[in-house]
Amino acid sequence: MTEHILSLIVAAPFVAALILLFLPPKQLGLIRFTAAIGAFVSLVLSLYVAFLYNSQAGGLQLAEVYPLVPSLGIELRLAVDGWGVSLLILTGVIIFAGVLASTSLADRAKEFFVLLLVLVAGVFGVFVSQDLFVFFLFYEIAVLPMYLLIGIWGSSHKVTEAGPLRFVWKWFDIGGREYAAMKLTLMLLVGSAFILVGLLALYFSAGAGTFDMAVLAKAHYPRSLQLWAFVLFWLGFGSLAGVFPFHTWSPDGHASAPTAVSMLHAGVLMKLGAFGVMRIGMMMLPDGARFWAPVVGAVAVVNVVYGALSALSQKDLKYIIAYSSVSHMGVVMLGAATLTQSGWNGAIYQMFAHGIMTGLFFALVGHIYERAHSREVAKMGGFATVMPGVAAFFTLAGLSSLGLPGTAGFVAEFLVFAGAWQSPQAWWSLFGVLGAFVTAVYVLRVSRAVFFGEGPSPHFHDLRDARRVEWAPLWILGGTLLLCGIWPRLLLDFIDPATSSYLRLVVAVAGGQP
Amino acid sequence: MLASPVSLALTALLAPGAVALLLAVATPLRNRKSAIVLSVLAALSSLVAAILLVKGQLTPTPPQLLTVPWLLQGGVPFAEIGLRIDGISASMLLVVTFVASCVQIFSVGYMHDESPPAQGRYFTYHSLFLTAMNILVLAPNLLQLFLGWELVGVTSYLLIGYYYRKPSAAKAAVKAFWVTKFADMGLLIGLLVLRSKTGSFDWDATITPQAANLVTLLLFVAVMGKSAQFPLHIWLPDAMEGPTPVSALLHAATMVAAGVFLIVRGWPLFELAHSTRAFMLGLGSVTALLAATMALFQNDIKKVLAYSTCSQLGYMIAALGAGSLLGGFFHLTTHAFFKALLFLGAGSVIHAVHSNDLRDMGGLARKMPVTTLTFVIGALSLAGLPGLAGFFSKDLILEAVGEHGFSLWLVLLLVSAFLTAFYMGRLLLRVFFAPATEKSSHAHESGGFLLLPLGLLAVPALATGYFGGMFGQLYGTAYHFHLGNIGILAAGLGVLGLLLSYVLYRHRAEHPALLAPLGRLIEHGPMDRLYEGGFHRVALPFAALVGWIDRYLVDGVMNLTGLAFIVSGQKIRRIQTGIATDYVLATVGGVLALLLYGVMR
Amino acid sequence: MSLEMLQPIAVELSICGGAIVLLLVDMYLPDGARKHLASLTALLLVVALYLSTRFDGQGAIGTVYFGSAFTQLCKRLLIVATLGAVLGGRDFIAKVAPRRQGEYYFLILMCLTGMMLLPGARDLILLIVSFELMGIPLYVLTAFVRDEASPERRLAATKQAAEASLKLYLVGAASTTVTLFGLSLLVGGAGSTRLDALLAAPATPLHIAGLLLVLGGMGFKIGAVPFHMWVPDTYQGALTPVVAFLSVAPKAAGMATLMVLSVKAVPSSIWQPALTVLAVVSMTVGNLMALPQRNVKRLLGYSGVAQIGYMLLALCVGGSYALAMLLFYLCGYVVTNLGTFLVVHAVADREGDDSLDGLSGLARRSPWLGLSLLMFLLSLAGIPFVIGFWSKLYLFMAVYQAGQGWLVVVGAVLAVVGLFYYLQVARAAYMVAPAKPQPLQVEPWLAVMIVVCLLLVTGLGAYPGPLLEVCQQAADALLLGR
Amino acid sequence: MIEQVGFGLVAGCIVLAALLVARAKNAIHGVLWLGVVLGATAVLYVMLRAPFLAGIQLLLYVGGVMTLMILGVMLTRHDQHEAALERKRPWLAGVLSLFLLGMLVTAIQTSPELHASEAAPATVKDIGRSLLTEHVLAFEALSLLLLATMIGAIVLLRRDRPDRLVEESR
Amino acid sequence: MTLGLCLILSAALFCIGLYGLLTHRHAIGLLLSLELMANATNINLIAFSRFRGDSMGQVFALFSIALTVTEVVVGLAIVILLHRAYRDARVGRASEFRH
Repeated sequence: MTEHILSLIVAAPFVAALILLFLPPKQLGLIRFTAAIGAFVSLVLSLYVAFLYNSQAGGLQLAEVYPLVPSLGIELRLAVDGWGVSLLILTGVIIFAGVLASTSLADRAKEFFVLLLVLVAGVFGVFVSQDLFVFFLFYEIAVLPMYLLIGIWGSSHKVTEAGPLRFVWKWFDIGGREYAAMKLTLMLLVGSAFILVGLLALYFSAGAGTFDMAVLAKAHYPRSLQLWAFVLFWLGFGSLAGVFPFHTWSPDGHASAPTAVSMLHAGVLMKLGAFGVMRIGMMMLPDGARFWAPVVGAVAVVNVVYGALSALSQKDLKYIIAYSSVSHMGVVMLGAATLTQSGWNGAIYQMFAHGIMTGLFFALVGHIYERAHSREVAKMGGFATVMPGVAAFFTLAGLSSLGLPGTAGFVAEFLVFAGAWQSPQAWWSLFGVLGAFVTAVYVLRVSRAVFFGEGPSPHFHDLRDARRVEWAPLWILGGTLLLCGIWPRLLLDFIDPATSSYLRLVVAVAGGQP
Repeated sequence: MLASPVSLALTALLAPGAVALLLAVATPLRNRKSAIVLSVLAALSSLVAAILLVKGQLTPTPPQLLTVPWLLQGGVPFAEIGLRIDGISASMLLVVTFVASCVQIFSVGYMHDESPPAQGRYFTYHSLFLTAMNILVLAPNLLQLFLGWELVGVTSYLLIGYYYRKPSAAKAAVKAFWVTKFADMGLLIGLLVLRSKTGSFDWDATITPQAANLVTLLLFVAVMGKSAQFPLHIWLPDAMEGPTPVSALLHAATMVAAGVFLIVRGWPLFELAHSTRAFMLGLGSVTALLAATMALFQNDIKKVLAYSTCSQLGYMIAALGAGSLLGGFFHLTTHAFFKALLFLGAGSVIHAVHSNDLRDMGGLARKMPVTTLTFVIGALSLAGLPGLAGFFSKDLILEAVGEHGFSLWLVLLLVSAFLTAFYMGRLLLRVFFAPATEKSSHAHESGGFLLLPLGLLAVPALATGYFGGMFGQLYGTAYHFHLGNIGILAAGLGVLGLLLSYVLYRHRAEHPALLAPLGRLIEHGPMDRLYEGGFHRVALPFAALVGWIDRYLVDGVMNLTGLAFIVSGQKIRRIQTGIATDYVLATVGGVLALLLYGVMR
Repeated sequence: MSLEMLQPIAVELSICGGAIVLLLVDMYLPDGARKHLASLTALLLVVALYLSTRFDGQGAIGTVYFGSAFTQLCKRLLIVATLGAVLGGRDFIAKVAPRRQGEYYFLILMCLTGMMLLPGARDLILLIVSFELMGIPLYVLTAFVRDEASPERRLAATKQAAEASLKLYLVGAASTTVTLFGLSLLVGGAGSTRLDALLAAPATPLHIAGLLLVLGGMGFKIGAVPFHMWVPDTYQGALTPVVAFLSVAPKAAGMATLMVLSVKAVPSSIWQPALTVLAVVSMTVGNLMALPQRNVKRLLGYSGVAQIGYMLLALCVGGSYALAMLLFYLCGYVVTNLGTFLVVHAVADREGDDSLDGLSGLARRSPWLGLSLLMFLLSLAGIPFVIGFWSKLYLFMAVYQAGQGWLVVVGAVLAVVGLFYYLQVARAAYMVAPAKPQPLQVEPWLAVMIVVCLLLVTGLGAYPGPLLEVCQQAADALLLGR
Repeated sequence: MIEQVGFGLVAGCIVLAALLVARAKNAIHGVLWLGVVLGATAVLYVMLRAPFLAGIQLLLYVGGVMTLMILGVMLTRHDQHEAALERKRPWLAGVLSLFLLGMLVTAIQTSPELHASEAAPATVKDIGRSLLTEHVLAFEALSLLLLATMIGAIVLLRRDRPDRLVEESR
Repeated sequence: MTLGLCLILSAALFCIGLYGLLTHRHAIGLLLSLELMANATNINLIAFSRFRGDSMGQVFALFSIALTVTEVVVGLAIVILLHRAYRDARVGRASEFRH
């Protein structure tokens, strides 16, 4: 089992999905139980990978290779590095929490969990693939089920028709869940189209006849190719990472998506994008990365501040959280753009931290929405009286989001800002810090508006605190958030060696930073 | 010694930490009296550990360090956390744990009427606060200090918002967090600068004076927020929305003093940074005066004390700015005791009267003798009456400021000293000696849980001044008391202030006509209005604009792109007329185009 | 001419022989037993498929025919496509044209014979006759009128069929005439009807004009823009099983012929730029025009136009690798499109509604059908783990390798546009509440064929290697053989 | 000389009659003028030393196709006075046709001219041999095509249920 | 009489047929125009046969004639079907499917 652990971890959710496919759709309890078991197995396996991985030795471990399309040199080449380990754990935690948070879902539950688990299989696949092509394959698998997940189980909301481009409103059902699903899918797949072209560019330019990422990373690409191909990867993967201005799918998508999907999408999927930019774009194309880093960083800074300000202006609870994701993914991209050890450590750490944090957020918002049947912040107030537990976890997530020490968010942001300060563009970190402050403003504002004040208006008669199994995701996510905030080396011990070896590929002068 | 300093420090840190964690996780424990017992026990054990630590530090020992790598960078530690035990941390720990213990005991009585879960929450927050404060105090470097700094900020937020149903409390909590968080940006950036200049987060690394100026200036921005210096003081009066013991602990004795403690800890840096210190001196003096002025016009007993806290913090900052480490820190210590005492006394009064308003009080001296006695001790100590703790520390500060000759700042501070006595006199008169009102007539002396801490705190408020030598030893600076001209002047001003207040407010509540316009101005709250205006008129509209741009322009362009495809599809499909001959025409057209291409090539 | 010489066309012979037997059997069958004709046809096709493995099909017949791995692949593909259409439409045809089943299957087999001769034809006369043998039955098949009980409905059915076939016929006949005219110029210039003679002939203006006229005619066969105009209308009007057949087999045959011509008869410099333009225009126009469609068959028609554009992309690149990828794409397209149309057939013809609304709630009414449709749509859009992904990917690889990176960008972006309308169909099936709640019944053979397509689409999607090898061999055979 | 004049006459006849076909308002007239074109073409074949083809032309076209066409016209008579359903585009059609003609003539002019071969004209025997040897496959396919055409035409026009004629539904 | 002249004649015939194809509304007229165009093909083939002095052109012409005939037969059948449906053989009537 140990030598096949990685294929096992990819296969586990997939197998669970297959089993689900053959269950009778009426047996909700059985379906939920099976899905939860599948997710739990994934979580356990991801932790087991972390256990097996020797963080002292670093590098790629637990490798498996199976030929897939020999004529093109495509292999199912699985191995995991320190980055992968942390992100596997993230995925495991989020999916388990996500499935537990969806236990109240009853409509077409079987299909829901099947799609969810397929998606997770894709995510796992991305994090363990060492074959560029298979990486892309899994990437696509992770992106696509989203269309149905949002389109079928999502929710719609009203959007005011305004702005100079309001004539567009006639054509789209803006605010509708199907609109959101379609927009998300199309924007992400335009990104994939870019990625595909970049991928082919690498494959043919390297001329090694293989998609093995280690080989491709060692190949020398002409500078001109590096420059344009990097842009392809940046924008391609970046569209999933919510890079400005290709982030606009994110608010609509996350706001419309059902709870578990928002958790998974904002929590894990957006990370695939940033992971791709770093793992493929930057590592394969160091010249391109160095050339474009100032632009990438500047755009990331825009993301951070712009996303936070946009969040401040929102009136819909889910939109606020969604925009916060845009802002926080900006931090990830900022870390990546620094091309420094702590910047990259921070980027990966922020992926983890933001994943957990936003997962917690969406789980809570989902609970609130389910009980309040509204997402309008202005109508809420005093919810803490009836749902103190939710309020507490919301505060925790909010604190992590604004980078409070003791939560994972701080470690991540601190590393990123430190990295930015070491990079040639030190001013980035000023804006990063400013973004964190604006985050504090909107997070506390919304938490005050929702939870503080005299008890909720009688309009909300259905409110109650979390119950029984509903607590589980909150505790898991909240606990992880604190644990990784208090003792960051739980993850950093994995991340740091990987970063060192990867950074050496990108920055010619090793140890060029203090 | 029974225990090593490290294990003592760990005990001080982990006892409340473990309790906080336990109470946070175990709801059943939290919702019962067990929360109170655990929390108080933890605070007491911290206190014991702190006492033992201080005892150990009285004999000169090198600082004890215990650090572990916390963040990594390329396999080497990037940041460390741990413990640093020296005189400064030990004495601060003592102050913190002592006041915290007193306040927690006081709270047992004060919060008695709250529901058990609410009490559990309250004591959980307290344990959390104590943990955070201990993290801060025992920090071996500025990074960990920052960690604790932020954590106490959060507990402050939580505790101010303890009565979250009250909109004003909720607002105050958020406001406090925003203002301090805004200031903390300076600290965070300062840390980054420090790290890039020295390669570590330690405060005693070698650094150029220029860099030191930059770093300390950034750090001082955070201090301004946390220690409520003008113009970032606005959150502190609002923070009085929290339960009174909280005000005593966080917003008077310990947390707000963390700013001063930061400067004390970072003294090696600040010592080099002359520009920063000059700024500190000025700002501290100005704050001291302004806050004292404002305190005069408050009708809320807690707000008077809050402004007084601001003012006294200004003293400490000014002292440090003037270069007197001992003055700043000593005043911090004495202030912690007497201000906590004052707040708890105020709490006792409020508990009895069920009102914060001075106008509802009066004549309590006879009804609440113990409270009155202790409160008067605190007030006089604050007013700088010779012989009491406040007198010694304040004298130290004024001496330090006056050391370089007569300056504007010295005048400001002296005026503040006068005003301090003046408003404290007013307070005492209104609360205890004025004629009883309807509300205060039913008041009666508080119970043992409330009085015991008052008594405990009254002792150091009285006597700390005589232990200056001990503190000097702990900080590594010599302390010799000598009464200079300035000290006499200050004492005289204090007495004068008390007398004047007696004259002015003995028989009436209103301010004299001369002061009335100033009072109206202060009631108006010009600073608050400025900030709120800035937030509501500038920041929010700007955010709304950004949000609008995102939704309707950026996203609009994305939608427009999609629309362009659909519309072009709609347009192109018109060529499919449905008439077969048109199809033939298209085919022929295609062939002709191909032929035309053939001719062209 | 000995019998061994006929070995390369043994499969064709068996099929046309079988067709004639079928016609004879039909004469003596009672009305009620006619639906077994479909089974007979299917049996015949299976036998032919078996024969294609027994005979290696390699070798030449004089100068006019050359069998190779390439023709083998094409033939098998065509047989499979036909088999799917025949079995999938079996019950429907038996219902709507009970007394014309004999002719129906005969014509399909004739069409198949013509198509199967095409990839091996190395002589223009054989080529054009085979084209007509393919085309004439299609005109008739699209004109099949449903039997309807009420006169009004029968009239409506007649109108539909007449319009569908008229449009196919007029454009087709015009194209054939143009092709013939072009061929006359070519033949005159080269002095021979052999393909290799065309390649060797001097490139006089007349010769070039002839080649381009032929390209125009070929454009009709595959339905490339602007020769595609018949496609949506005919798809919409004709019976769905016929469309299922029409949308895959003739296009595959046409594409195979185009490959043969471009490799064996035309200097690449003449067609290549024109093909590039045709490819881009087809992709763009096909995808864009499909966007606003509400009728599924029509939508799929435009989608087919776009798919052809992708294939032309590979054709204009040329070379062994690109041709192999083109063949792979073709295989994927045939299986996927057939499956799609069969699902549409199963739903639309049962409900009498071939608009998107007819599909609404399909996933609830029949989860398996919904899943199949989804998979086919994803395959058409080029999404991983279904064959269409590999198709597009390989094709793009080939195009990229030939240095046409910009074509890949255009193609990939347009593929996303394509995804928009494919997802519209998926949306109807998955997100819209069903108009009728009751489960959908599917005839057994139709279900079997859909499942076969589904298995092929997903199976080859999961493990495309072997098919890729076969395609590569076929492409090499085409390039290296005669 | 005579050859030239003959060609000129025949060519003029063909073009003129073809124009009348193309511009015919009445389908019957069109068919008849088409007959003239086909007949004149047969004459041209003879002049081009292809008498066999001329015969075939007369048999198949004039004999077969013309008859079919007339039949078709008879079967599809309709009210002549109905309003036009679609735009005619004589100008566009003319321009396109002339454009095509221009391109073709340019191509013809710029291609190398072939001089009349003095070889003996192909005989029926040559044609027959070619049909049955080299092109036998195509020939067989053609026979299948004719069969399919026949079956197709029948199945298209056969009425399965004579009792329910379309006409009756009106 | 040269090959060029014959080809030009055939080109002219083809273009006239094309003109007819584009202008006729009646289905029969379209078929007639197609016949003209097909005839142009045959003239080409026979002319080439004459000037090249081989039989190949004639053989092709034979096939071409046969193909044309089959097309016409099926075409007429479709036209009659059209007429049955619409009582009108003008192709513009059948325009239910569009856009």
